[in-house]
Amino acid sequence: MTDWTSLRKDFPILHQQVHGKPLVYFDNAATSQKPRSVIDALVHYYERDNANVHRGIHELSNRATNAFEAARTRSAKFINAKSADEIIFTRGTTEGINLVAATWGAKNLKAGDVILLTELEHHSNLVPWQMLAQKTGAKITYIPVTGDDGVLDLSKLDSLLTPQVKMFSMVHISNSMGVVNPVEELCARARKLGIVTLVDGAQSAGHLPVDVQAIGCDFFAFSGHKICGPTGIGVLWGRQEILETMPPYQGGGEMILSVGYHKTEFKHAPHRFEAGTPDISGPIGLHAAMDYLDAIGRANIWQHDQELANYAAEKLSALKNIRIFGPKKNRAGLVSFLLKDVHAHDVVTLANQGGVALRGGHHCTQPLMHKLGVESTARASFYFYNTKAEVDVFIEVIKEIQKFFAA
Amino acid sequence: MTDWTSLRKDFPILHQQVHGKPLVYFDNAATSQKPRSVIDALVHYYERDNANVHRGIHELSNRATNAFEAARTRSAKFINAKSADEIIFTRGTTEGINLVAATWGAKNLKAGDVILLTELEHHSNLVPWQMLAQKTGAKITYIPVTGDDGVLDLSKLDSLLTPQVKMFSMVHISNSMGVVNPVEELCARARKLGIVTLVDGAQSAGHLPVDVQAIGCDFFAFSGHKICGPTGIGVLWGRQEILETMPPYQGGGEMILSVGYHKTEFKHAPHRFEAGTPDISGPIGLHAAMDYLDAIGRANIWQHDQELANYAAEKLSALKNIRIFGPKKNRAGLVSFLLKDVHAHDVVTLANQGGVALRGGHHCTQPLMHKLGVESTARASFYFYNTKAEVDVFIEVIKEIQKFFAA
Amino acid sequence: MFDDINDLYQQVILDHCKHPRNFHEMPQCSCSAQGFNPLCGDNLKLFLTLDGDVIKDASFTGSGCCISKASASLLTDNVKGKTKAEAEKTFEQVRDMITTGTVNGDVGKLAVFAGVYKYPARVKCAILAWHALIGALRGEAAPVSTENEQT
Amino acid sequence: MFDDINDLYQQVILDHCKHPRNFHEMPQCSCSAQGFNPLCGDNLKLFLTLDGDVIKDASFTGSGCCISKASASLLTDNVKGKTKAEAEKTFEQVRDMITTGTVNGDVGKLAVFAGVYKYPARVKCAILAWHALIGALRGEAAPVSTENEQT
Ligand SMILES: Cc1ncc(COP(=O)(O)O)c(C=O)c1O
Ligand SMILES: Cc1ncc(COP(=O)(O)O)c(C=O)c1O
Ligand code: FES
Ligand code: FES
Repeated sequence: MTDWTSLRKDFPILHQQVHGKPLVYFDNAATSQKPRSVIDALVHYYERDNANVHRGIHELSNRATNAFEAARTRSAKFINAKSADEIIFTRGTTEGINLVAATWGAKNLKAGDVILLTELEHHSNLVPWQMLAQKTGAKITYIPVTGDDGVLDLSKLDSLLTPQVKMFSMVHISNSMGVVNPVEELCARARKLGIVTLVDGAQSAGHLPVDVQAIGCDFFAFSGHKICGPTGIGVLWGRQEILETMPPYQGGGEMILSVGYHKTEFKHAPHRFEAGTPDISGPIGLHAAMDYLDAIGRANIWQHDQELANYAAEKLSALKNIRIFGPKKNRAGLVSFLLKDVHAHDVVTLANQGGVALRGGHHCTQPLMHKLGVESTARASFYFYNTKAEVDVFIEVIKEIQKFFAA
Repeated sequence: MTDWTSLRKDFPILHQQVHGKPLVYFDNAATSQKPRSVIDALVHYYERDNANVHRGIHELSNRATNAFEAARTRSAKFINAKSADEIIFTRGTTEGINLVAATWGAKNLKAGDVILLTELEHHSNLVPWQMLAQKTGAKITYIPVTGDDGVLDLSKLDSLLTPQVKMFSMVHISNSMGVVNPVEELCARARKLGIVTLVDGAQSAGHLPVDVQAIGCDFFAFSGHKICGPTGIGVLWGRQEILETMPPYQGGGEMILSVGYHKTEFKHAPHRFEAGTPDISGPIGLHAAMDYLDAIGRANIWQHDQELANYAAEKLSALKNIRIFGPKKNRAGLVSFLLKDVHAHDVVTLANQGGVALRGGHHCTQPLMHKLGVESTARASFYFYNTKAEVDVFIEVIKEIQKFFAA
Repeated sequence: MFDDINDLYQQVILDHCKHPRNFHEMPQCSCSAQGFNPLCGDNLKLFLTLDGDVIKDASFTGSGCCISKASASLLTDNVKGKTKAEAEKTFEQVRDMITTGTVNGDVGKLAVFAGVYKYPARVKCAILAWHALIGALRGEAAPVSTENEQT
Repeated sequence: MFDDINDLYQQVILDHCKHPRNFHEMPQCSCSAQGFNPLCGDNLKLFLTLDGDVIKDASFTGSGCCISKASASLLTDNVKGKTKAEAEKTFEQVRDMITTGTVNGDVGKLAVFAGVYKYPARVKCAILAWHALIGALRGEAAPVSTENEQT
């Protein structure tokens, strides 16, 4: 049995007070906190091994290169990629999706083609495709959600999977609804029609076991900062056969085989897609984060996440004048909600006064909010270092907020 | 008087041995080392303030946002930008130049237009333009270098500044030759003809005082990791009037005003150009680095850099069978050289055995190498924490290498 | 439970947010403008009826939080009877107060917003209606956004 | 001064790099291939004269470091008289040795490269000529690059 409470000792940031109350950090879908081992990995790198990678021959450069490439191998293992050559380091999920849109997309999409998305998508899985559609004349279609539960209406899928669809990009776990999409099934349906698939794993990668080969997608993108890693680093995984057909993204050092004033040859994946000096401490910190998560076990983490979310959803449902979003079954580790006549941002400001860090707003899913007829929601999102006792504090705080605005 | 030797105490990494010899780190043009204050800033952020920025209302998010935006203001001051809104955070110099090529370039360049570069350019200031030229049909022309001294032949400038030139992008300090280009003069010449200018400040920003308004360029790009900051963060400065005309780069969260399923509006600069969760600890570490550098004073640092480089060049010149690159006057803080009949990589491998970290290769200036008739050079590059005593060790090591291969 | 929250949610603010004054459309207005807060996605529309240079009537509609609603409500009360120039001056006082906490001159009831500067994420809320006011007075067609408000 | 450097620059290697054997073009060769090391930009060309399945003669040209030159020099000596299959087998032995330090079977003089694995940045140098050999034997037209060599 995992001793969840004792894991909290590994997170220095959790042990502080906000407005005189113990911090209850429930904004994990926005970003996660970092264990000591990740912070130490960064410090160790900068205190012992820092150097530029790849082209160096001296000792520090060897160490930095080894650590950097070991992080690539570790990332491949983290999502069960076939080879480390399929791992491209990015700034985060957003850059990963942009990279695919700008390289694979620009090469393969033309006027009349269709990009299929879902109504659940985060702006990061909407805007790059909108920009690509604008450039190429491709069209975007959406799988609709059924309502406040945020579940996709898959009865529409047959009619949406037309021969014009070239790319099907979908979120794995919705950051505003907590819905888990059946990505294996969706990718299998797409694959039968030769449609390329991308899974936005921003909310899933660090929360449940991920096997990209089992999912059967072509691309999978996630962010380090949401899975206990440093800010500014993420991973784009792509199937090797597809990566090899893609033109480069950014140009510069490290991604070339040879450069002339008028002719240049590019490296293969993954280096073709990593121009310039990369973030080096980022992957090294991410490596430590992946080790940390897998020592706990992501299946374990997923169970804990879900328990907290179900518990919170249940307690909230017992309150009056509240609207709760998200699925009845298989809820991921977060709950979005709205108090009647109290704006989400007022909820968050007051919760903060009670030491509880929530997020309010459209959660970068503005079109979904509009579809559900709201501007914003308040959201509590959990991770393995959160506890039931914290959920109890949160519920008390919400009750107080209701009182405050009712009075 | 600055006590340069005592500054070394601030750099934990410098106090180690390599192959039983004290580390002499002369690979500063590739990347710099980090003072304790920068490492501490990262640790402090992750231990106390880590949260996602901009959309958060809770305490940690406020602190993170404040620290992140304070770094933007600090960066503006570092290069004397008019406003913090002109500061775009990037992964580094390479991404900054790619951003300009992909946004300003894609919008403004067409077949027949000319991009003017110099033969000194780093791959990061070559390849993005080559890719843009390929896409748009624009042409690239080069200001030639005169020879091993790496100085530009400005007598050719008049004939190169044709009405077709739309962009003139130039390196401030050459990373392989140590030449300082007269960027004020070059930008003034370009401005008279309405040509947009970009200065690659990767090697200059942390080594001498930089004032983008005095330089008179339109864009200025640099990397944090080369100026005592963390890896993975850099700055692109752009003149506000130009930034306002540019289409977005990557799409996603944070860079939008409002998103619909079919219509989206973008923010103004700088946020328009920063999609997704940014690297947050990066700018915070960079802020500490800028404070550290300016406490020493960049004019001071420049003088120290030059003294070491001149001293090293002079000592090397006294050796036989050596070819030295770079200018006779006003050499920046580095020396490239070649020993007769000894490959640069053999020099670097042996130097490493003597504790001295050099770089060998084309230094991402492959076309320049070919022009000079070499494949590679060995390079010693200095920073303020290096000492004359270290140069003496380096010279001894080079002599031993000559002996080793002569025997 | 919420110890020091009263410098933000003062009684007057709570009152105006629960019972906003002048909360209606104004079909025959002289001018109107929309304010948009990209941080939350909230929209607010401000209507003015002018008599020459003088604001005779003001009202607003739209969605928003307690702070933005109370701010719009108090604004509409405040500017009635003011000249355009006086209203612009009040805008500047209010903006300085909301962003720095310092009140220059007498702002009357609007002083209840002096605590907002301690809540940087809420500064845009308090200023939203005022941006819409300026947009209306200056006849700006596009929605005015708080995007570049320094917080 | 360079204490443990001799496991890399063994006497045999220094000798072959200073006096490379078979260092010339071979205009009437049966096949040839170019090897390219993107890490340093060095190029090396390998020439083979075959008699049926047997390598009768081998030579090389090009620029490179001490390690790559010595490796090419020793390679050309080594493969003379071998069948194609034998040469391929030697390639595999050499690659394993250079990347891991473990020598499987007898590689003769080539054993001097057993220390290279300790210098990851130089593995590509030692293997460059061998990649060119394989390129020539398999009739590859494009230059063979060490880009994806695991180091
Ligand atoms: C002159 C010059 N330009 C551009 C770059 C690219 O910088 P980065 O790799 O940090 O993007 C470098 C770094 O090597 C450089 O020296
Ligand atoms: C579902 C989803 N997709 C994409 C993203 C974007 O990730 P990042 O901002 O790290 O690029 C997020 C993060 O908020 C997310 O929750
Ligand atoms: S939260 Fe939208 S205006 Fe206050
Ligand atoms: S350094 Fe080029 S082959 Fe060894």
